Amino acid sequence: MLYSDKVLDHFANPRNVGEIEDADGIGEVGNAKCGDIMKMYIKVNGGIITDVKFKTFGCGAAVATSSMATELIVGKSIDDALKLTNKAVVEALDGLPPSKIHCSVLAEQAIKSAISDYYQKQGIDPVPIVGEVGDCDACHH
Amino acid sequence: MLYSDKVLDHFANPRNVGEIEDADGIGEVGNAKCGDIMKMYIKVNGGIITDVKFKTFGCGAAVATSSMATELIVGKSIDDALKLTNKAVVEALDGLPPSKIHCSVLAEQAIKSAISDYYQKQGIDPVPIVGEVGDCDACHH
Amino acid sequence: MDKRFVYADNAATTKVSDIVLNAMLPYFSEHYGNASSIYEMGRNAKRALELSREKVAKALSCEPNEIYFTSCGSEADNWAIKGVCEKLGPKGKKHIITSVFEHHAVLHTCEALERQGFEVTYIPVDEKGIVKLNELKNAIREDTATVSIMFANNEIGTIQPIKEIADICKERGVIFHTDAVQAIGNVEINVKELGVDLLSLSGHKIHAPKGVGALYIRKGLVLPNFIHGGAQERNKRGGTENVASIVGLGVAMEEAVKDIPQRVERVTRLRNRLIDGILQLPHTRLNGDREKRLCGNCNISIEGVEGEALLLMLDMHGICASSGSACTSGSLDPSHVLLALGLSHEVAHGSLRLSISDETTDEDVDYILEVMPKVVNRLREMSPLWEKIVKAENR
Amino acid sequence: MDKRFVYADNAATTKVSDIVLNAMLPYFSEHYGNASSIYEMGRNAKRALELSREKVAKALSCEPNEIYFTSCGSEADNWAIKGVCEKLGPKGKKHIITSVFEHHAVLHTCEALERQGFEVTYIPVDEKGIVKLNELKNAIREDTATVSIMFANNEIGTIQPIKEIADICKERGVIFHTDAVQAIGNVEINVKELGVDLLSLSGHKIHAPKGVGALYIRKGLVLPNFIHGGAQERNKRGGTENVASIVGLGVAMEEAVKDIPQRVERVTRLRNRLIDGILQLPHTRLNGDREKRLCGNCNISIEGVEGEALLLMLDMHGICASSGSACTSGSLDPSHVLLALGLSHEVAHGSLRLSISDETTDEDVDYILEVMPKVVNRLREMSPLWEKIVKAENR
Ligand SMILES: Cc1ncc(COP(=O)(O)O)c(C=O)c1O
Ligand SMILES: Cc1ncc(COP(=O)(O)O)c(C=O)c1O
Repeated sequence: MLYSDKVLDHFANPRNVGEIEDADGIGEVGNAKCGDIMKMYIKVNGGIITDVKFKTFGCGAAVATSSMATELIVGKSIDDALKLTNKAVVEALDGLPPSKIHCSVLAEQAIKSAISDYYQKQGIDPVPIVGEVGDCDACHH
Repeated sequence: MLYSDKVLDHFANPRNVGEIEDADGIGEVGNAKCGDIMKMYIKVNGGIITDVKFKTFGCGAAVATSSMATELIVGKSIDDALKLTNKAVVEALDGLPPSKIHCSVLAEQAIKSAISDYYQKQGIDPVPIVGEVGDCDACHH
Repeated sequence: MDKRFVYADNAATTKVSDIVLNAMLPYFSEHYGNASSIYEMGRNAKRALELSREKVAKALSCEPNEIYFTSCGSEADNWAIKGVCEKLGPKGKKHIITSVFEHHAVLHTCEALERQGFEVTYIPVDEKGIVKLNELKNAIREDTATVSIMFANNEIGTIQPIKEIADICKERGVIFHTDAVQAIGNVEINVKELGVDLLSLSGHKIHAPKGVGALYIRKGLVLPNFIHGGAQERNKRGGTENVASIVGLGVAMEEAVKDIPQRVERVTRLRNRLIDGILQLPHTRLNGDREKRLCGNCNISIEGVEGEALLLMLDMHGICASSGSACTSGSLDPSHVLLALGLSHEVAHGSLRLSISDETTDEDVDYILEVMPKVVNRLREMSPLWEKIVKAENR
Repeated sequence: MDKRFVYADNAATTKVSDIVLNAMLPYFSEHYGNASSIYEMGRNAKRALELSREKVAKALSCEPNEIYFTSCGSEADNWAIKGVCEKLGPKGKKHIITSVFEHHAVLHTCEALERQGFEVTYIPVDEKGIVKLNELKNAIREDTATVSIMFANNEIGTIQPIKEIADICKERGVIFHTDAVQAIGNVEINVKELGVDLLSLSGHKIHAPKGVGALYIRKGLVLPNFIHGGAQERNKRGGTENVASIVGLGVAMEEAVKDIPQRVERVTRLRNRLIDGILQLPHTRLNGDREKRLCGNCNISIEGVEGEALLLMLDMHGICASSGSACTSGSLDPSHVLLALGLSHEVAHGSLRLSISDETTDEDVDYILEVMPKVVNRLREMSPLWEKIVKAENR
């Protein structure tokens, strides 16, 4: 199981770790049984994600994908953030071992979950926009 | 499959190889299928084996047991020669690998066969004295 | 804090020791003869092989012709269990007993046999990681072909009551196999006194190279072959003999059983420092019985932290450790061993195995104990699970 | 005549070459990490392993994920044949085709399967030692699970028409396994062009160490596991990876397929000198086709002489040779390969295999040709069988 240097770097120096006290949206996906939990906080201003923070309980790939995902969406519009696929996260990390692809799915879902929460807090039904945010589809527990 | 130094010595420098032109008894045992043929020539004088020679087609153990057997009976009485067991030959050689024990049986039989032949030439029925000389009992071909 | 290199994963594999490597080296390019060949170079190889067999036999207090060399511990496990089943299955004995926390070489072999119509009972272990003897007794049936219980567990290091198990098996006329891969060199093993029928071992856990092992088969017990082929290993295991590695295994076994009490005492002291030091961290627990345990094994669950992330971070500090067994890395599932102890999935996901050896020093332990709190705290700070644990506590 | 040392038993095993040994050495005591471990030392071992897989794959013109490392050629043979039978047997395919002169790793595996209810057809070979294709064609049935025919024979060195056999098998939808242990490095092998489904190889015949081999499993063909255990080899073969030996195998494969035409030409010339020289002796015959033959193989029957005695005497002159295969030494039976050619027992008992390699020199050949007549004459002088042959001739 070999991680790319990019993954190892994002694991060793994760970007945007932490919480946002007055977050506009908070998403949490995964569960401990599956071995990965990701919690994502976003700050939104005028449709733009101005700040992101995460906390992750999970393997090296989980931490690195969380970190990379936050980097990829900060400063972006919500619409662009919703378009972020797990594939893009994996590519940005120079790949992941096959058994770790599910972590990148989780990162994508964490963003969606945070955006859902943001819409909900705004009183907007997120489902037509974000869709159902599956919880840990990738692993079969 | 490890041979003792004694076996290797008797193989490299076999004693009493050859034929006796005017032998008093000649015995041949074994067959090519089994992989070993021993031919033994004896000279008898006053019930004493005064000379022995052998020819052997066979493995190292076959050559060494033939050689050792001739050494053990030369100068002995026929009765003593008949008492020579394959075990004694094996012991004199400091042992043989298990798969090679049958060679020593063949040497014992070669002596018996030569003595049988001697008695026959003397007009004496060898069977009551020597018994039936089985041909290559040891190997099951 | 200087970065050091500390190898604390000796249960996964060990360094080949100098004495072993030096014994092996001549057999690669000098005495490279085939041990089945008749010429001198072959005979010398054969002699080296048989000397090694004597050494292994001596280390187990059995006879050399009860030792069969294999390519690894896994092959020995496969051979033992499949062998007994192939022999006794046709006689109607189609039941196997093993424990829930065996190595995968045993578990997956049993599962393969299940697919072939055998029935397997998996005996549970108590919360300390010791096989429940009562359950074993109750599980034995008329049609039980074999019981396979490991000597010492590879993850939590717990040592099983092998003599008692062997006695139970003998009383009930059941063939008993034990996987002693982790126990060799840590426990005195006399197969005759213990009364085991089959015992597996592996070289690379005791400073011999990877890719060599042995199976002890009690005299009188005839198993069908597993790897069919040439007349090697007294017609029982085909394949040109791996002379160099077998020579290495012989030397390693000799070394491993030398001074066991002294080594165990020395390593236990270091190991206890390690355990006590790490247990200073809040929300940690030692897995497995503290006393009935391999001297080098420290297996601790650290709540709120995921195992792989912990290992990666330790690695960045030069510390080699593992979580669960090496063979299952790449698997997403938490250790079946820890689950067998009753741990929850999330706790099982956050456990750490440090396995030290006689080469480990006090300085190594100091260093691990220095690094651990930093690494754990760092991971906990970014862990949503830890957040919950702390919140629940402050409530 | 000075006593020299001439190793002429390369078909039994080879010396580990310097380049191979040097590649292996770091993995014993320096980079000794378990290749399944997550830390850097483990990742490096893993990388070395995968690089080796790429080398082996390249040498066979297949993809790395079609290569599975094993502990030897015999294990690869066992896995291939038992694997296919375990897979297809339950589907009613209970027939195996092999040849009469396979290596025992194949023959004894087939016999073991016979005991489990499989039927085996043993295809004969012609007097030149080439499998009879017509007999093969006729033997294939609806319920044939697999055909296993060796690439080149280990005793007489004859090279089989593998492409034709693969074509026949493909046409009839039968899985084709070939034991290429002796062929590697002597013949260009492109598994895709040949169309074989399974191919076994072994390290120690090509200057890698003993105790490592590989099985090529064509992509799309899923075999059940043979050694169950950890997740190694993409879950297909348990056992901690033998990194050092696998690294050695990779380098050896790379070397073996380099410059095959040149090597074959050079070795063939030496080998032909050997054959022609020995055939000068009366009552000798070359066994096996002279052209379709491994470049290093010289197998000659010498009437009136018993093989083992000949070998011992050659050994006393420093020449390492064999009669039949090394694996059956200790057996009293003459070579099944030579009997398959139609040789009588006594002639089969008196045959000699000299197998040279690229390290053999003209001086080595000179020396063998100098020693042979003396040794043969000496043994013939003491042979009652030779006496008979001479007498019959003079009659
Ligand atoms: C043709 C052939 N197949 C299989 C084998 C077995 O290989 P190994 O000794 O690596 O098991 C050998 C040599 O021993 C061989 O020559
Ligand atoms: C308890 C136990 N059994 C079996 C094995 C397998 O041994 P090997 O890797 O030599 O196949 C191991 C280690 O890998 C082990 O710890």
